Amino acid sequence: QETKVIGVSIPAATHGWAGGMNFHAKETVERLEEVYSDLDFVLATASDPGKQVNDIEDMVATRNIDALVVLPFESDPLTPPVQSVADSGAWVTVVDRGLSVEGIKDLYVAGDNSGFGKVSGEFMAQQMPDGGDIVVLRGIPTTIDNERVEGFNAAIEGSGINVLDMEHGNWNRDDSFTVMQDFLSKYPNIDAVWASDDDMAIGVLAAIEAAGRDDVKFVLGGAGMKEMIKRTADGDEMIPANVTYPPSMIATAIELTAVGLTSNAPVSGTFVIGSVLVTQENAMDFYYPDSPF
Amino acid sequence: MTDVTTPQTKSFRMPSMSVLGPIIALIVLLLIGTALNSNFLSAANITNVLARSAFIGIIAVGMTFVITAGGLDLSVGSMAAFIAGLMILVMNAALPSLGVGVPIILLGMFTAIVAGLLAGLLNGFLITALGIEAFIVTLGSMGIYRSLVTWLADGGTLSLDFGLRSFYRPVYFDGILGISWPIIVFALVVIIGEIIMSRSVYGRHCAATGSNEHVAHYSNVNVNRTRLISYAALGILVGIATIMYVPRLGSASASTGVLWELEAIAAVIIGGTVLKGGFGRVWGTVIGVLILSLIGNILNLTDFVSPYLNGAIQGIIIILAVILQRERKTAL
Amino acid sequence: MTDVTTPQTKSFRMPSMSVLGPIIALIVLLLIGTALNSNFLSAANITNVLARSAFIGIIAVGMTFVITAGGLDLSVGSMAAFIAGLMILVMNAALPSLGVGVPIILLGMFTAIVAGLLAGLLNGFLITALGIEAFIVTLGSMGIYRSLVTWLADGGTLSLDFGLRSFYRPVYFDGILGISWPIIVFALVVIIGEIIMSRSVYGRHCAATGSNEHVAHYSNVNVNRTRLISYAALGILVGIATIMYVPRLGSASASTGVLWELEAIAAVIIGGTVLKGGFGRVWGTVIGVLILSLIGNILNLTDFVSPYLNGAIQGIIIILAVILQRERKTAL
Amino acid sequence: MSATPVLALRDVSKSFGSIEVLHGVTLALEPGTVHALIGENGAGKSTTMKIMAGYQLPSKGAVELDGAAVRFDSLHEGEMAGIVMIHQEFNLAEQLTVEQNIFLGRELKRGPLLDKAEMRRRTRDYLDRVACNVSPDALVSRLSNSDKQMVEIAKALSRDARVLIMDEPTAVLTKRETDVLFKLVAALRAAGTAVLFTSHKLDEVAEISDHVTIMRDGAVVQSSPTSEITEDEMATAMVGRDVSDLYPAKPGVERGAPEVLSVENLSVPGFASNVSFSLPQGQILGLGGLIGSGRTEVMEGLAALRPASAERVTLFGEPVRFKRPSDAQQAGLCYLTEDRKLRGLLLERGMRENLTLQNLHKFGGFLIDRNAEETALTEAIGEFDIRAGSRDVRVGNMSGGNQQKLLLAKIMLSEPRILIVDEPTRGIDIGTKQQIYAFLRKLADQGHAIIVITSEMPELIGLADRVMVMRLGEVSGTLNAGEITEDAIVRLSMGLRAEQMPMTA
Ligand SMILES: Nc1ncnc2c1ncn2[C@@H]1O[C@H](COP(=O)(O)OP(=O)(O)OP(=O)(O)O)[C@@H](O)[C@H]1O
Ligand SMILES: Nc1ncnc2c1ncn2[C@@H]1O[C@H](COP(=O)(O)OP(=O)(O)OP(=O)(O)O)[C@@H](O)[C@H]1O
Ligand SMILES: [Mg+2]
Ligand SMILES: [Mg+2]
Repeated sequence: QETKVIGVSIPAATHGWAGGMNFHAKETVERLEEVYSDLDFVLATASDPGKQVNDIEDMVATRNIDALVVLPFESDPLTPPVQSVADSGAWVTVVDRGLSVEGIKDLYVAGDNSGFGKVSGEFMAQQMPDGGDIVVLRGIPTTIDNERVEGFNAAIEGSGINVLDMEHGNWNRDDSFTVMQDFLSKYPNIDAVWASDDDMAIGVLAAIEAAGRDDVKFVLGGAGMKEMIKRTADGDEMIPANVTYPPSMIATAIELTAVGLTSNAPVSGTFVIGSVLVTQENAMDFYYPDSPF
Repeated sequence: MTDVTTPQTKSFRMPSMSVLGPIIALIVLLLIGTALNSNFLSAANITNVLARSAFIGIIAVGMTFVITAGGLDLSVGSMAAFIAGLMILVMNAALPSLGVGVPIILLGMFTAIVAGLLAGLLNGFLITALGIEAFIVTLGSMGIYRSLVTWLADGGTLSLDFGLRSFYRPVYFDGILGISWPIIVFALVVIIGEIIMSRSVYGRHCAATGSNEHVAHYSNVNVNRTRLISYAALGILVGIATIMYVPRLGSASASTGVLWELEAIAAVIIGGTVLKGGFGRVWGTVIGVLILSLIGNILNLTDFVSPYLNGAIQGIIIILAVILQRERKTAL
Repeated sequence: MTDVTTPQTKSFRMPSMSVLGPIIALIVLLLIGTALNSNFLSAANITNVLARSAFIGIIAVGMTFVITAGGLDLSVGSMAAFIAGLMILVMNAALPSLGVGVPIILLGMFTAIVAGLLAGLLNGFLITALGIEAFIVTLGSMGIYRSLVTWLADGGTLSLDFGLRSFYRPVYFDGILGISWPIIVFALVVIIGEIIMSRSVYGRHCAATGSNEHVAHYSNVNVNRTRLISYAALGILVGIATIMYVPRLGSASASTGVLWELEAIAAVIIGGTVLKGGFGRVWGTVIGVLILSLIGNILNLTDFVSPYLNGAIQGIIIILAVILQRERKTAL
Repeated sequence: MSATPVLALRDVSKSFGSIEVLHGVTLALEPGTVHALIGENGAGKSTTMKIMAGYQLPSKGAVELDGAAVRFDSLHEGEMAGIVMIHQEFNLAEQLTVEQNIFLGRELKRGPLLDKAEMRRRTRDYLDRVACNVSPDALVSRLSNSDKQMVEIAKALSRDARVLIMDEPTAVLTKRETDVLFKLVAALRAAGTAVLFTSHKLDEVAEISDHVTIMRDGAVVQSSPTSEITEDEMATAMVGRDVSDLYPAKPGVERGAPEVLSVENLSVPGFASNVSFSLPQGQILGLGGLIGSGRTEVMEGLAALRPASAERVTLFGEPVRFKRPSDAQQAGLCYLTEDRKLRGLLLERGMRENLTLQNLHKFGGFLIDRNAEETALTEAIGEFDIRAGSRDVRVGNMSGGNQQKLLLAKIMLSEPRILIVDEPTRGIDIGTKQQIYAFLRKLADQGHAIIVITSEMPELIGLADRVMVMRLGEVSGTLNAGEITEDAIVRLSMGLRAEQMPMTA
């Protein structure tokens, strides 16, 4: 029986969420290689879209991949190369970010970035029925970040919530710490913070704690980092909730692709992994102590 | 006293390690690749590696001149991103009036080259006319171009109109006689660069300027102009690289061209050009670029190493490639 | 015979622009900050800015010596990330046996300093004993350390045990007499560095080595040892910076310390140290670090510019700060 | 001649690669004597000295210290043994101060820190001993060549040497500074130090040395007490022919020769102001003055090598304005720098690239014709008698004098009609000097005009048709054919105007 090759191309672990996603990809690949004797995996991580295109080209040219699981660094630049993989007859699974052209992918395991923003915004509005002043930390300037912020803005529209300031914390703890310190210097009263990511939330919390400010009622992160989920579950008032954006969606995609290649079970279509609000009540359902993220 | 008035008969001498080193490193990498994967030497893979080397390669040829003339340019990566963004904006904007066709492509190419030239001239002007350290000027302009492209793209991605992209795509993927355009352009740039560097007046002036600018000045070499031209040429080459880059990915964003500057400089130095200036060789730079591309390619051929460690392998090979070309350490 | 060479009576001279330049740039920034935001000069904000400058600052002091001695180190950012990761791993591993307390903190500090020393020695060894270009060696080790920390963290984040973190936290946030530890340590490093640079034999040897290594060699200066020590000292300082860094957020990941190397080098050059070596000043480096920190701080405190353009503003200010200190361009 | 030599070479040979440059040199230095080593450019004097001081190891033969063979594996060992050398090329770190250079490698400390006050005080002492009044805190890069040389000498003094080796110490010194140096040397001799020095100024050799060793082509050809040999004999032994007519005859420019260059009120900010002079065809104009009087700067300003302004400059009757040095070159005016190491030659490069650097346009508009370059090099080697071990030697490895010849060849390639040469014979042996003087005169006879900046009094007197003297950035006077005497030149350079001195500026 012929060995089939699945190529997995993902962005490198340059921030917390991507790190978690890298972990899950690696772990799933290792596990599936044991399970399926007739499957071979190629895992490549890329630090920029150009490098990711290189990786995909290499997979096609030298590894004869039968399927490609790709989490595009950015949608637009990755569309043509993934399209040519599809044209060559290989199976294509796209994860998280959709491609710019319809009809390329066989399977789409979708994250929902504007949903992520929307859920976050709705939670904010609900937590502050009388409105209030908040600051927002944004991620690395990308389409993902834009979609999240748009979703968020739409959700808080008319709620009386006033966004004092937005600045990029680049999904980075150190950057968000610095930005939050400066926000605290700048604004004598901040009611809440939308940190939009758990890595950034950690930096924000450290800055607030260091400044000894008690005007900030809570910080909303996102993506479901295990430490943050734990604190929500423990009833930490500063972290009343979280919004999921599970990095393990890559595992779903790889696993489904493996199933698709090795069995007759139908796996094509779109599989939306929605962003869910996590509060103290349901937090333990989202707590994976063994995950690195 | 030996008589030196008559040219000595050119006897055959072993090329020095500084010449052989990069070549040996490249051959070793090729052997490793071939051993690891039977498809490594396939036309498709070779084409891929060469074509993708073209961007950095074209830039690195320009960087060779800048470094030889005693300069440095850290801004090329973000300059490329900025030019790509600008080119896309211009082409998208002209689409309604020009329509899909050759003119709009030419407009895009023109934009890229002019933008590159201007960006290079700006760097060169600040460095030569105002006399500021090249490291600082280009670190500054690196931040500026990176910001500008983020701003142009509104934090997201600037994408070429899809119809336009299909029309423009052949510029990256097609070619003549089965050799794709980026490879052809890269080869041309290299050949012209090598000739200029080793046989032209300008190449000599670059080396003299980088070797000792006072001597160059007293030899009536226009030091500032030599430097300025090197930056301007690098800018134009960044523009040309971008012309090849845009049809490949059809978009530009804040993450386009990140770290290209370090890669280009590394390629130049691996190739044997002296970082402090005064000596450069374009063919060496090509080998440096190929070595760097091959490392990435070979790492994708195997599953031996954790992808987390790719960077470490790259680092080690870069250092080894340079150790190879070290002459026996001369006593001070 | 009358003495006709113009006698140089020591009269009071205005300090040159190369001395005044960075100071003026700093003062201008302080004025701008004060004008834009009333909280700018508050104790809290000043403390924030100084404390966060401390990491880069401590590293930049070491970088001043390396650059003065004619070297360069691109690996400091990833070295810091790697050391932070290692320190966290060691402390977490020792927790069951040592428990939360001073010994485990000391163990962590010891780990950081030894790791820094070894990393610095490795860079220095490759550069001096093997005679490889510093740019290449440290570009290589930059990739290596960055990979290693990603690998240690399994792609994610290494976090200090929570209990331990609370215990260690005061090392960043507390201090004596209202001055936090990072600021105190930074100040100490600066004072010692300035004394070594300007008043010690070693400082002179660094300058001589960077100015002309042959002359230094002929004058019985051990050029290689001088360079090696500068890299080792930089490694130790990276270790010290990491000791201050870890208690702040208690974590390390692949994104820790990214671009610190460029920031440190920029600070050194803004401060007036000569990139090609031969002349360095530690106090200038401090001003350079403060300028860089203040730019970020001021941009965060104001809303004038799109955050996308922060990088552009930074770039422009860096260039301006260096233009300021330019002497009237001397004829070649 | 009975004491044991403190330092000696016994049958020393030295090869660089396959080329042997010293062949069995034997030389002994005795305490309390001054030993002169003379020879043509490239004869191997510097190499001999470097081997004695431990800067280089001999390929064959032995270095003997106090009669016992030694092997200095590092410079430090040589210096520990009390041997100090001043190099032909400056050995100072340009970015450091005078004091930092003098104490480099042997800094004084008080506790763990530098004792700057004491070092500065001693530096001033040393500088006083060599009558050099630069500040200890001055950056070396800002010093004139002669000051640098005095700093080198002060640095050597600070080392308390048993053996002091000086490679052409006087090449960049003025008469006055040379006198100071010789007083010092006399004092050292009296104190028992062995001194070895080289010079191409044979009068100096005769004046100060006790013993002369003459080298030719890497071997010692004669060694005898100075009292037993005349200057002429020295020259003949060195060069292998008679060099008594050092200076060519001055033909005297006929009145009414067309004026080729006239300069009115040329000012170089910071260095010189209102310099005016004119130059007829076929004349050699000598430019005298003390070091630091701004001669170099005026001529560099004229050649547009540094910012300068002039009311009017006419060249061959045409008013000109040079924006760049290449404009001047195109118009036929070329300047040869006095500083061959920092401004003249690319030391890392070979002879060919250096030779043609200034005139690459003559070897092809865009691409360079290498064969034409090689031919030009062959011609230059022949014409200027450039002697280097091999044709593709690194210029930095050539002997000082041969570098200077290469520099001359380089400038002559531009075929200047007006040639300004700044200290053209610095470090050149007497035989070659004669050739260079003849060459300059031949150029003048062909109708070129030449300006020679020189600090060598005999050269001014012997070579120039007319002498202009500068002082503190201004022209202090001009001497016509009959008036050129040492006394008149000295008076003008010191600013003492004798009443009857005609002023024809
Ligand atoms: N490092 C070196 N490599 C190759 N050749 C060398 C080196 N050093 C000296 N030479 C050669 O040795 C010969 C003797 O040189 P040296 O400098 O000793 O001459 P010199 O007598 O001092 O001449 P000058 O009067 O011009 O200073 C020259 O031909 C020179 O080119
Ligand atoms: N780059 C420089 N920066 C500052 N001062 C300088 C510089 N170059 C030269 N000088 C100073 O300018 C003065 C004049 O220079 P220089 O000695 O070249 O004059 P000169 O009359 O041509 O003498 P000579 O040609 O005999 O050396 C000197 O005192 C020197 O110290
Ligand atoms: Mg010599
Ligand atoms: Mg002069």
